[in-house]
Amino acid sequence: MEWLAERLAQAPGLENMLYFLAITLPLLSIILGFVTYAILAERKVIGYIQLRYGPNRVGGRFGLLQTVADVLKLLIKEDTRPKLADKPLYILAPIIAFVPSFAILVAIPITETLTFANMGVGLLYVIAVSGLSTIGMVTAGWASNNKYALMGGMRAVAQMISYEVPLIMSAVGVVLFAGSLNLTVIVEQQQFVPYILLQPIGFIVFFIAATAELNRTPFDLPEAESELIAGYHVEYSGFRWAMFMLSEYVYLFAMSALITVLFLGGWNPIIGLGFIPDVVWFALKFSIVVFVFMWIRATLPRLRADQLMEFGWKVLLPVAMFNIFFSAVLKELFF
Amino acid sequence: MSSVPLQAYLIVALILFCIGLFGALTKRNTIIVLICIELMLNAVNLNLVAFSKFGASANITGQVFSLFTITIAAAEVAVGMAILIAFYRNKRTVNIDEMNTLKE
Amino acid sequence: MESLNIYQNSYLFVIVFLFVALMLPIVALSVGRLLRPNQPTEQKMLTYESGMEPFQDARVQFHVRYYLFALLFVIFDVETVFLYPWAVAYEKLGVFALIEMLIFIVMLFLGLVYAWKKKVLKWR
Amino acid sequence: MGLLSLLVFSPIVGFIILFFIPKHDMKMLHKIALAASFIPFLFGLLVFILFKTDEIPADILKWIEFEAGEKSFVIHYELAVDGFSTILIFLTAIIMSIAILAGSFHVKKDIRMFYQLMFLLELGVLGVFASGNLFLFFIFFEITLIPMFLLLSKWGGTDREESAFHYLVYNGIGSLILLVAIAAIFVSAGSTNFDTVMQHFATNENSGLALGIAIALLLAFGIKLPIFPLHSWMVKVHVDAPIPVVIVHAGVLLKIGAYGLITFGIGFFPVAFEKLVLVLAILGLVNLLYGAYLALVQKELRAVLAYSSISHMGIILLGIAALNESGIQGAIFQAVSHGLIAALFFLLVGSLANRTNTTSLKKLSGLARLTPLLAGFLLVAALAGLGLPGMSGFVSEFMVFLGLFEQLPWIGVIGTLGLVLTVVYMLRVVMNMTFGTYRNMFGEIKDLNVYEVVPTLVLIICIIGIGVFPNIIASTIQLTIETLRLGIGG
Amino acid sequence: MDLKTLLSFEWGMMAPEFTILIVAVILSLIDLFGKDSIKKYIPSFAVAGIGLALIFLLFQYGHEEVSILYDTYIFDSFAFSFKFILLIGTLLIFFMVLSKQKDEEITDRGEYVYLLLSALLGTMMMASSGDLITLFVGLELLSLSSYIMVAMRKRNKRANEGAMKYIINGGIATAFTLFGMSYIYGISGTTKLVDISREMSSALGTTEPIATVGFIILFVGLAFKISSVPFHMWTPDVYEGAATPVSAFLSVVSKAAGFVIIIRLFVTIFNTGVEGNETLYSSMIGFVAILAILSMLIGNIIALRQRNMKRLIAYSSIGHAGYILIPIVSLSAMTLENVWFYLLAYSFMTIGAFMVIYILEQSEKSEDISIFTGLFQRSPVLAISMTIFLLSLAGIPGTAGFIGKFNIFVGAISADPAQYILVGVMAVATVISYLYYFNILIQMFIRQPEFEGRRTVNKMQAVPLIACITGTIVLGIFPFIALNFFS
Repeated sequence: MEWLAERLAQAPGLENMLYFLAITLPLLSIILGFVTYAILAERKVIGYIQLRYGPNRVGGRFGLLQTVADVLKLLIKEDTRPKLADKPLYILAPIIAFVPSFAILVAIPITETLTFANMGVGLLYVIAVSGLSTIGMVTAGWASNNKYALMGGMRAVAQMISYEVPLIMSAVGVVLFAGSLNLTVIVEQQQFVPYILLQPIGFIVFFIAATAELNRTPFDLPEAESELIAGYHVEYSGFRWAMFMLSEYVYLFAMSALITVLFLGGWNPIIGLGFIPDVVWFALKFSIVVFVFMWIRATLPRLRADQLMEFGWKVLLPVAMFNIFFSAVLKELFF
Repeated sequence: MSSVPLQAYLIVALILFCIGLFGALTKRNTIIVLICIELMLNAVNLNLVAFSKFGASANITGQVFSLFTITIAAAEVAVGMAILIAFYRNKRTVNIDEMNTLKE
Repeated sequence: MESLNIYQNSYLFVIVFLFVALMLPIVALSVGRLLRPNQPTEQKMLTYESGMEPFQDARVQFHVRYYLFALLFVIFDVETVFLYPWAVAYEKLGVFALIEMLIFIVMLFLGLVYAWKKKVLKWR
Repeated sequence: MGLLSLLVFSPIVGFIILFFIPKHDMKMLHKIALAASFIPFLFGLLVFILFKTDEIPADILKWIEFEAGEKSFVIHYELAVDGFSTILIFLTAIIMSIAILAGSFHVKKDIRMFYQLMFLLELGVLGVFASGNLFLFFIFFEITLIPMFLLLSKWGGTDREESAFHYLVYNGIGSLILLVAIAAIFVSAGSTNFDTVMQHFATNENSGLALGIAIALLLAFGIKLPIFPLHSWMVKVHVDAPIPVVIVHAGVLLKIGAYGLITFGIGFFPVAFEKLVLVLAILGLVNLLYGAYLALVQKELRAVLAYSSISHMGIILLGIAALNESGIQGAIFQAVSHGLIAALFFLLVGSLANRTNTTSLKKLSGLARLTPLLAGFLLVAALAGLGLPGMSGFVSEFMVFLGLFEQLPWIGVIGTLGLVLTVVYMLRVVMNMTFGTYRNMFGEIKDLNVYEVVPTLVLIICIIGIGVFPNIIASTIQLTIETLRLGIGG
Repeated sequence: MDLKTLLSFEWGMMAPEFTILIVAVILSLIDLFGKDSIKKYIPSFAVAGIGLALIFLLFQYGHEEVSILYDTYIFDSFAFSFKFILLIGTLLIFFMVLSKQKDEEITDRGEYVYLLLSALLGTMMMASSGDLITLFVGLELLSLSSYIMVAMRKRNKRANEGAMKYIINGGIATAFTLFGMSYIYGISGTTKLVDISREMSSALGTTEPIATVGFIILFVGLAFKISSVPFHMWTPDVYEGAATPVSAFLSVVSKAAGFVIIIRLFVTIFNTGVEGNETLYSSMIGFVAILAILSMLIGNIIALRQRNMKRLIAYSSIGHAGYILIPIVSLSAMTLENVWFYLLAYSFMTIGAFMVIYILEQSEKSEDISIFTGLFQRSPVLAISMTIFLLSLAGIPGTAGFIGKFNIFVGAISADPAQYILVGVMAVATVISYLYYFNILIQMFIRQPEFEGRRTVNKMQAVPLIACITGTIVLGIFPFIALNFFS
């Protein structure tokens, strides 16, 4: 991967762009693969936790081809669109939802050399762009012209913006210690001590807020099947629906990667285990985060709407504020 | 990829500002008017940042200024929305033409 | 020069990513068009409402609480704009910045308390 | 607090005392008001007598100071009188008492407020004549505006509010032009004291500025006087205002214009006024002839008197235009004499209107049979108005035309035409009214009672007194004339 | 910046600002957590706070010029004297607020009070800031608080509408101000006023067009704040919609703040030129003069047609804005003094007039001019007070308004070149204004009352009235008190 770093150092131009495209397309397939198997893994993990088997028909004992089959099914499924829907927005909504979740990935450094965009304001970029996916949801809800969809969309917005504030604030602690917004620098700073140890409160807040941002249980109200059928994407079918699914899991990928980078030290090995390659370390930490997300989903019940909102504003936000102050004092005193 | 001259930024900002002004003065829907005002303020931000980066004596102050601008723009929108909600509660409309209780 | 190149390349990369992210749904949907059937009927095109005939306009007025939270978000989200530069530059600024930001956070917190006390944070 | 301050603020006494009288006790109000009006009268008399014997000390207090860079502008509170203003102050005091006495016949509603406003008006007028600098002059000048406005709009005739606003707009414009002029003088001279300003403009030759200010002063005081194209408000006031107010207005307020033109206009800017002589003369001529002509065709007695006032003011203008000793002397005489005559006229017209409920010339005729005293006095007033020798009007007109023939003989020749016209309209009006055919239209009406005769007699005595012994005034204004003559260079 | 430099600043100079800030915060806490028995006294606490700030300010009288926080905060005589007006004006308005014990329409009385305080804080920051950023932040603190205060009567449609118009117009004006500021920053590369003026004084060369554009845009934005024509559209609607004390605040304190910022910016930034060179300000003076002329004429002419009292005062305030622009056009040594004196006089007379309207509006439930009919019979006290305020507004001698006008005349004529045209227009405008001011006099003294019963003035209402009358008369008869205080 050394050549990527070299390429980055060269003067920008059309040539570079083609190179970058050449990197992006494999990455896309990796991501798609991840999504495919993350869905499967989630089903399996939840299954095992709940003492079930999960999918085990297609693709052998572990149902390895189950999701592939699902995707194929979605591809050839009829695409219906309600007559009352707002056509342009209806078509645009899944794209709006997907693009930002994928665009986040560009800023996340996987290893020291496997870094796509080494931006000075990487963290800010991630946070800013991730906020855009909300628009996709509310657009979908609005465009469907369906009561459930609209309510799901509104709830999604309310929830995501409510948890975005503590999410951003809890990251301030990390920035404070690292003294930079550059994600690569942040990882390098964690060479010895990952920030999860210095920022336990920040990590917890960030993790909870991330769960809410991802609309995952226990914060999956926007798509609560029993209350809102399926939330904002109730009218979508076929591959359009698949785009929402895709964006959700890509976003999961991105968030897990971000947590890895911010709190778990990214590619940095545990001291003494440096012989294992960086990529593996990253994958390992990343997998743990993803697993925890799944674990939580399998374990916790869904919150009520009022509990959800009030938890965000009355607990997480003050704690996040306190964390900033606490971190600043800590830093002033000991570093 | 040569660097873009300062004038280009200024012209873009000016165009943005004019579009925003035009919208703010002609649009019927109050929310769109508020968005147009945001547009004008963002034109200012563009100006400030451009000057701060490429100006005759470039320094960081412009960016700091733009931070303040962003914040205050947000506060303005927040207040605007709040007033609009109160207005909507009473009159069931957000149309600017309906604001005619006050006459000359 | 190198750092400038990295800087510009990074954003080039962002553009490439955006392009790819845009192309994926477009390509997938276009390909899917060739594969999937398309036989719209009156019933299929009806808005879904748990099997009932849809009634009333779906675009109901949003409850006012949504706006309240939107306002809160706008305010708090933007205030964090000040926190990031401060956090980045904290090492160089010293005690003064600590005190100043402490005041800032206390003010912010007061705002939150205000909203709390005025029962804005209640999801009614 | 000097004598002049006491004089100027003495009407306040009446103003305050009236607050303690019950609103509905009419008789008491009349009495107290009349009594209170003698306080300023006594002070006026004292000033008049003292001025004859020795100079009256000016009241001076440092008041406002502007610091403007290296310049510093100081305004004093200062009251001072010269001959001309002494006479006008005395005139004011007399006419005010008469007007307040007349109030008891003519004012029916809200008497207390009426008298209070009259006292305020008196304060303003006295202040105008007694001020020792332009700033103070302006302040009092503006103060007259408000009571006049309210008096007009509350107690006036049918179109009272319209007339009041007419009055307000014209006089407002005039006063603001005056204010601008004063500000310009102030900036240029650094002070508004009369002597300082006079010396400043005598030594500093800034002809453009001086001419500008002179024109501004002409406009400002021309509205007040009034000069021909700016006169419409004055006719309305004369027709609509209640009798006591008209008495004061025609008797005193119009004289502020003459006072301003002579004291400030000629006093400060003789050179600039020399350039305006022809304009002034033509304006005066127009006033004289146009006023007389219109007076000739009016059907309302009060309108006739209004236009006759305009015509008489033309004589003042002609006197000023003459720009020599006798002209100015004549103008001053005319100011005083017209004040007395106009007051007399309106006093009688008021009594007449009270009895007949009309002032239409068609209806009034042959009054000599019914009310011989009233008719007789009206005749006297008319004779005084047309300038019969032996009365004050003759002296003033004689001196004006004496001056005028010396300077602008052709204007003088045409001007005499105006005098002839005056005789014609005065006699037309009064002769028909008194000796015309008697038609019994008004039933039984009483002749003048003693409260009406006394003020009438006082006025007539003054008129004849000045006519016979013009030296009463001439000696008083001697010094003023001397000063003015120095400026004119004649 | 280390602690040592921090402590080396003379923080005491900011005592008035700190007082207001702390009082506002404490009051908001009381409002949130206090018992109802304490909450009742919130306006009184605010009055005490402003009084304290005023005392602190007066202690600084004659203090030498100080600038702290690297020229961001300037204390000079200019800041001192204008802060004095701002504090006095707000104090009077608080007396107005206090005079009405129960308010059916404004339920959030606590907010009302500390929004007023925060708006005041904004104006004070503007008065003594030496940096574009703090200037702007102060301006917005004022603006945002005002927007909310106008909208405070939540159930009132006119208030909603007024507030909506205010915020839309205000937002556009803010954008203009900022756009102008961004150009100024672009040319000079700094936001400190001192540095900007130094940069501006050197030859501008090719950047002069940008400076001119910046000047005009900036002035347009600020002209909104002082509601000068043609940026006055919001004024009558907002004044009518807002609660009367808020209208008074907008017309006095907010306007004074607008003039403060205009003087700070234009007179300091643009008016420093190389010796013998024409400054940018002097070349743009025609533009300002046209605004002044238009404001004077249009404001006063449209006021003739108004029947709603608050709209009438609104249009008259537009005219007064035009008057105050005259000294700014005719720059001389007297400019500051004239603006200051006129604003002081204006605050007394306008707040007084608003107070009378406020009292009548409560008893008659109307804002029409007919509330004044026969007032002299129904309540001589109110009638005479209103007469004094109206005469002062019209500029009749014996009142503060006259001295203010005379000062402006003298200043404009003594300027170089003398502004005779402006003075003439001002004279004409004043005469026009006589018509509607005296029309109210006629209503009060001549017309028969349309409302029954006598109106009394209670103690709380008497306080602001007496204060305003005293101010108007004393400044009218003894103007040297204020003038000496200024210099």
